[in-house]
Amino acid sequence: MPAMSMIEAINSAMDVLLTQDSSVMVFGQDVGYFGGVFRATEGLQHKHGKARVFDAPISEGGIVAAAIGMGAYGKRPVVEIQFADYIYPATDQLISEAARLRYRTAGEWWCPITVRSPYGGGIYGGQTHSQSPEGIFTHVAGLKTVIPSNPYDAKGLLISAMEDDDPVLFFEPKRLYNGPFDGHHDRPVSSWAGHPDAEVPAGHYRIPFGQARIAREGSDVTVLAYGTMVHVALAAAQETGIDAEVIDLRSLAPLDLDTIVASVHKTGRCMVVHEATRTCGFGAELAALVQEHCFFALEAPIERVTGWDTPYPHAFEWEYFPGPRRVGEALLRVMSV
Amino acid sequence: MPAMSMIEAINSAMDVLLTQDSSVMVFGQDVGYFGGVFRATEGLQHKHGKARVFDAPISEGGIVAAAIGMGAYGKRPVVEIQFADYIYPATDQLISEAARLRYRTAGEWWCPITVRSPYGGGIYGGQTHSQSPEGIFTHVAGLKTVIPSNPYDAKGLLISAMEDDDPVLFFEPKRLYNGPFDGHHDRPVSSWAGHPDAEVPAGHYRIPFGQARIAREGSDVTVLAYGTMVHVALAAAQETGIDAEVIDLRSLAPLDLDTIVASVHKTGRCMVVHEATRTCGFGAELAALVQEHCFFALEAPIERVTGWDTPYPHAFEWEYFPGPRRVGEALLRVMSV
Amino acid sequence: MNQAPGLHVPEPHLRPGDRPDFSDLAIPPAGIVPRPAIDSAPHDMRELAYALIRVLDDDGIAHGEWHPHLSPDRLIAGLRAMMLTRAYDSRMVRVQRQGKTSFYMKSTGEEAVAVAAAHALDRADMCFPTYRQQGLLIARDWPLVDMMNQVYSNSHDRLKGRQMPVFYSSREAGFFSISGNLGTQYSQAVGWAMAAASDSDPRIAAAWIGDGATAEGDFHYALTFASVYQAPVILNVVNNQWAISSYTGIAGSEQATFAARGLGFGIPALRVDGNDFLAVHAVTSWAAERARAGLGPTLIELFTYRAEGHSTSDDPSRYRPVAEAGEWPLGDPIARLKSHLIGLQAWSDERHTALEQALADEVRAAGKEAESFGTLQDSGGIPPETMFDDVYRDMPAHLVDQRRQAGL
Amino acid sequence: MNQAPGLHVPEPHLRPGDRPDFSDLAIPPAGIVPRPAIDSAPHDMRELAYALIRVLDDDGIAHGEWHPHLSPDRLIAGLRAMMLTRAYDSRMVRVQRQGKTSFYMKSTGEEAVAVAAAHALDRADMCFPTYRQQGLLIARDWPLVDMMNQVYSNSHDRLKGRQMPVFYSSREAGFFSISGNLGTQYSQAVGWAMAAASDSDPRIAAAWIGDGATAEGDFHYALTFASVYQAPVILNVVNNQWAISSYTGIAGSEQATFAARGLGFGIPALRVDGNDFLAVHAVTSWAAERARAGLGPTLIELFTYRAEGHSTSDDPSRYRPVAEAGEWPLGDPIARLKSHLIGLQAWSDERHTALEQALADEVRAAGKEAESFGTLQDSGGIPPETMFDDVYRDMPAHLVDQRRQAGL
Ligand SMILES: Cc1ncc(C[n+]2csc(CCOP(=O)(O)OP(=O)(O)O)c2C)c(N)n1
Ligand SMILES: Cc1ncc(C[n+]2csc(CCOP(=O)(O)OP(=O)(O)O)c2C)c(N)n1
Ligand SMILES: [Mg+2]
Ligand SMILES: [Mg+2]
Repeated sequence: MPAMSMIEAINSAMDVLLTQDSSVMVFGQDVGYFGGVFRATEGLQHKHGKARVFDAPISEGGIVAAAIGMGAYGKRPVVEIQFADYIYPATDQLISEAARLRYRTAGEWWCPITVRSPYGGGIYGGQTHSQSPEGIFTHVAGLKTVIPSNPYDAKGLLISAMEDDDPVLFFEPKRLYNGPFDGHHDRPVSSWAGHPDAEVPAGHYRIPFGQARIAREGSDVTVLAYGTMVHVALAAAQETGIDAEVIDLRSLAPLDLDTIVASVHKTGRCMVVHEATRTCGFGAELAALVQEHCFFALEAPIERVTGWDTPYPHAFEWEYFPGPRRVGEALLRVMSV
Repeated sequence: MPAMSMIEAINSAMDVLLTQDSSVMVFGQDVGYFGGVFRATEGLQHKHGKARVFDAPISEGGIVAAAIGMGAYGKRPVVEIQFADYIYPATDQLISEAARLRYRTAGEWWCPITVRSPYGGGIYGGQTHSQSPEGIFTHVAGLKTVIPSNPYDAKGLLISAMEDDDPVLFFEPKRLYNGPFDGHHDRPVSSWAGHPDAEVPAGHYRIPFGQARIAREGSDVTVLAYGTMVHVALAAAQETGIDAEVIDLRSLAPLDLDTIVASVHKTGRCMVVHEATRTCGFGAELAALVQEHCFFALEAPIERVTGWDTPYPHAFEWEYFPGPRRVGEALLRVMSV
Repeated sequence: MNQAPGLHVPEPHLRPGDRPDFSDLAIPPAGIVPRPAIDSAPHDMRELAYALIRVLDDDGIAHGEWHPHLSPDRLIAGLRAMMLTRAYDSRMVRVQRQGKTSFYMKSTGEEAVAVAAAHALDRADMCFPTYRQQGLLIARDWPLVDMMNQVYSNSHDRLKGRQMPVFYSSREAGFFSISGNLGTQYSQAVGWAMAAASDSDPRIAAAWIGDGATAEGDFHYALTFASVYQAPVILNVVNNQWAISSYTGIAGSEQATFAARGLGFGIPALRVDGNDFLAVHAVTSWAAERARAGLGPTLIELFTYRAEGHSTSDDPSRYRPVAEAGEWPLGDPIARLKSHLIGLQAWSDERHTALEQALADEVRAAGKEAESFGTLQDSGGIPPETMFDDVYRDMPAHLVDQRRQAGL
Repeated sequence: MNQAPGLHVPEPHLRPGDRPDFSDLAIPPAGIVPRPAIDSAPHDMRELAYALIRVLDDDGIAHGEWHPHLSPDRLIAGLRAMMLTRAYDSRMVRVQRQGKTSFYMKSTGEEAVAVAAAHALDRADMCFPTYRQQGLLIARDWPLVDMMNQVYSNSHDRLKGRQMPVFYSSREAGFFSISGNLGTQYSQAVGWAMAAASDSDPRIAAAWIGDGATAEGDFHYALTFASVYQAPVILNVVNNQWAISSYTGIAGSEQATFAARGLGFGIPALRVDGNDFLAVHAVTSWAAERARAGLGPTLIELFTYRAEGHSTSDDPSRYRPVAEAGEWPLGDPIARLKSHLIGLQAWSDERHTALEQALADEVRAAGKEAESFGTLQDSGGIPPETMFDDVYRDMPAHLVDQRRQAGL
């Protein structure tokens, strides 16, 4: 099996479906000839032609609108929003249209679109190239939200997204594109080469939504994470020596509540980690659900370790980023109750 | 003191500030000559002139953008988004601009705008005239979100919003405009006349943000609510005979956490009620905070009684609306633990 | 240095109490605007964006190059669909007033906009309308009962009571689901057309938007994408001169026509008398031919007048002279086509009255049938548990759970 | 019936490996475009949206009605500001390559766009620029050290390290905070201008947007609001023919000019040689006069060429011929103004070289000073606890709490 970086795995998912399914169309800013600012679509236009893989105007609203129209026609469009921070001009088309089309027509029309977008910090992108807006969209009935943490999952989940008949937001942790990253920004960068989750089949496979992955089994405390934070949580568990069970949610909507509840019932403690701002982030929903479903099993309050409730500041991204130190301290706090 | 409906109180707040502060400008769709589809700006153009109170194009993004520019100039613009369901085209200007302008310039520029918008269901408005999108915006650092539940608060909070130097989303429970409403949609409508909270001073007064109101003192369980749901919660308490402490949050951001925590410490139980869809709604944040701060005081899981995770269906709005029956049942459930 | 003279806020000339007066409206004679070949260079057709294409004159006589020379049968079919639309509208407003549903929106005075377009398009072409193009469904012979079921949210409503009245959807009739959010369909239509083009599908898309809603971003996205990818789409702007209470000046009409918006994108743009069935038919055919020939998009501004309130929630007497509608100089599309047909000796007052009666009966019968399936107030016909369906293709666990919590 | 011939996707003529070739670009001679009176009717000026206003010919000689007849001193001041902008840019790219900051964006080849505009506007007029109009600050004599402090996010950065490099802000210099979100400033500028108009303030607003970003909704909002309220604003479109890797055809330039976008709103629109200091100065003055006289907005398309990469993160050799920039037929704005001044005998090669040297020294000295306040990598100068400030005017309780949790 070839070792792939996450960006290669994402590229491969699109390549496989462009090859298999003539209804797949891929477009977005700079995705055509150039292959995307992060190279996610590199080579795809050359291979599949410019009527199927092409550049789009700088108009996120128009891109999503066009995708919805293509979906109504019978296509399976996959669009790229260059940075998740730039998804907001498409909010109306996503929330009012993509999310509701099936419902408002009782299934007469639907919206089989995938919206890919790099999210998260760690590349000195400042407040407009670092955001994690997933919590805005997980509030919206009708949307699915998926966030992979490694190449293998990225490809399998992206294929599921593209084959899904409902609109899927596929947020890609940009800091993981070229290597796993545990939040130790001051250590040498590592690559995916040799990482077990970078063994990626060349062909078609799916990872279904709503099935979390237990990234690390443990008995002390359940840590709920996704994307980059899975790696941070693993590092924190190792560094603190706390036997944390780290759950990689993979899809936030639909959510694998069963796996979460079973784990918390086992450990009696829970912590949520995400990079997004805290207030009303997805961690709030996780905390609310866990206390609803595991109230009598909980021995300590559920902690949230998150980005602060500020924009992502350029010069202080490592103070902002919830790295292994902060996660580790929270683990110790949760265990100390 | 004159008795005012909520719509009159809102009108009065704008009237008072238009009179006192020449930098106030009011605009939005149909707000000028016509006085607004809900009559919130009735008479204001006639009184204050069409250069200060005027109609705007059907362009929510443009309206908010223009307001931000006017704010940068030194004005205090108050804009109306005709229904909260139509705020999405303005998302980028609200999230990327209004919310971040002060931060990104370290205070060199700021955004003293108020965005008024009717929200919530109960008028057979279907899925595009009934939404409660507050939970999307409370996730965004830099925005304030305020929701009044009665005429007195509406005026005092709106004046605070207009005088605030930060951007405020002021969501108005449209079902309360002309009378209190406890969710018994099959009973005769009542008007604000005679209601104690409809005694509204004619002149200037403020209600500060971040100060919740205890709408009903009680010792059994703390019910957190805002807007229309305050009245529903009060009805449910009365109908079930459960001695609930009903807290009217008034401002969601900033949030009066102290009052909430004190109440839950007293009652040992907590419930959250809102009309918005459940997942990642503001109730998730409230539940997360309460379990964080009151873990050892809690005797039962925190329940959320909310709109379902579907769009608001036209024909089933009363099945969707979390009315007094559902809130009452939840009260009984919470008390039975 | 001059001082800026205050903020300019457009204002209609007339307000309630004023005498209706359209004397400052320059209406060019019918028949004078040339009809270019469909493959003329866009820059040679710019003047059409400022013209007003009219075929029928005030006496109902057809003139000029745009005269579509339709057979009397086809004209009568058009007349019938417009009359049926009007009869349908007037019944539905009546039942709304009776409390049998929550809301309604008429298209009175604008029937030609939808009906003539439907007759000029192929049945398989895809329409992305607003709430005011019910005439498309009617012209495509979509059953009135089905439309009424939607308005009533009754047990036979295919949309299961999910949408407000008039927010129809019919895949079979090529009528895209109406959205409550203005403008969104416009840019979606372009995506549909791009997909069709990429399949070399001969079908084209047509979209409609109101003058007021052109201010939304989606209007701009649609023009941008249509121009960049030369999508086979007809972009119609229905300029009925009013949004809700705000007149078309607030949408930008003081400084330019809406058709002119196409010029900035090199999109050929036509401005047409929207109350002239023949003219609307002709321009739509021309635009459809262009699209099908791979010549790209066309923008059409349909100049008309919203003769009644915005919706049943609106009272136009609060913001404009009540009698204005009756004075609209471009008249009524039904009356104008009728007089044209009578001039052709293909129609008569008697046949007209008889048809009017027959259509009223048809609508009444349909209404009875629809009401037998329930109305909004007494529905109960739709199983309430269906409100949890169709959020996703497969119901996720949390919705199964919520349905259970709802006791449904 | 014809079949639609597949989806049209615009493509630049040339890709890496091809020989640069601008021979299909029709460049009209300098001086031929008439300069209308500022109060001419917009519909009489439509052709200006398709023209190309040029003052300087290829030999640096000024021609025609748009010749602004500026004194040699003012021209030299313009030349100096453009040269300083270039010197500044080149140093900042160098320090970025050295790892002293994260990112940089040059304006090479486009210096006239910002500098000539700044010189034509009043100092009190308010600018809403993009990241590529650093020339505005420099032309307004804003201290380079202050700009560098921002680029370095160092201890003297007035923005406290919150923004990516080049996202300057200066209230004092009338330079609005740069946003990373494309387009947003354009519609805000119109709001600012509306406010100014409502106060009968003689100040006007000017906004800039890139050709690529015109596809955003904000561009449309800006044109709509500017037209409806006749706001005193100059709306500049900097058509440097590239977004990041996508050329201007993807933004719609195959079918029309960007200036033509103004026509749909009745906004007078000028298309100008953006590398011609005199022409940019002249059109900006004309537009400013219009705005100040209460005649409303003007749209200006500045036709130029992005001579270098989009930013330090970009490598244009991946998508266009490397040598293209050198072949750009409208030349380099600095070289052109220099040769004009030499033609006037107000300048010489020697003075030019001396000035170049002096400016390089000035930039170097500023760089030293700025670096003495730290760079991104060694900063630490800004107290980290300040990252919790300015989210709101007054810090709310939850942020006080989070700051404490952060141990700051
Ligand atoms: C995004 C959005 N904003 C506002 C509204 C409220 N609204 C509904 S119809 C309407 C007026 C539309 O006017 P126009 O586009 O001219 O269409 P017409 O009703 O005249 O056919 C308004 C403001 C809405 N439905 N959606
Ligand atoms: C809303 C948004 N979408 C996408 C981007 C990413 N992006 C940054 S610059 C750029 C290209 C802009 O091109 P243009 O407007 O022509 O300006 P230029 O760089 O040529 O001056 C893109 C796509 C962004 N910053 N904001
Ligand atoms: Mg209209
Ligand atoms: Mg550009």
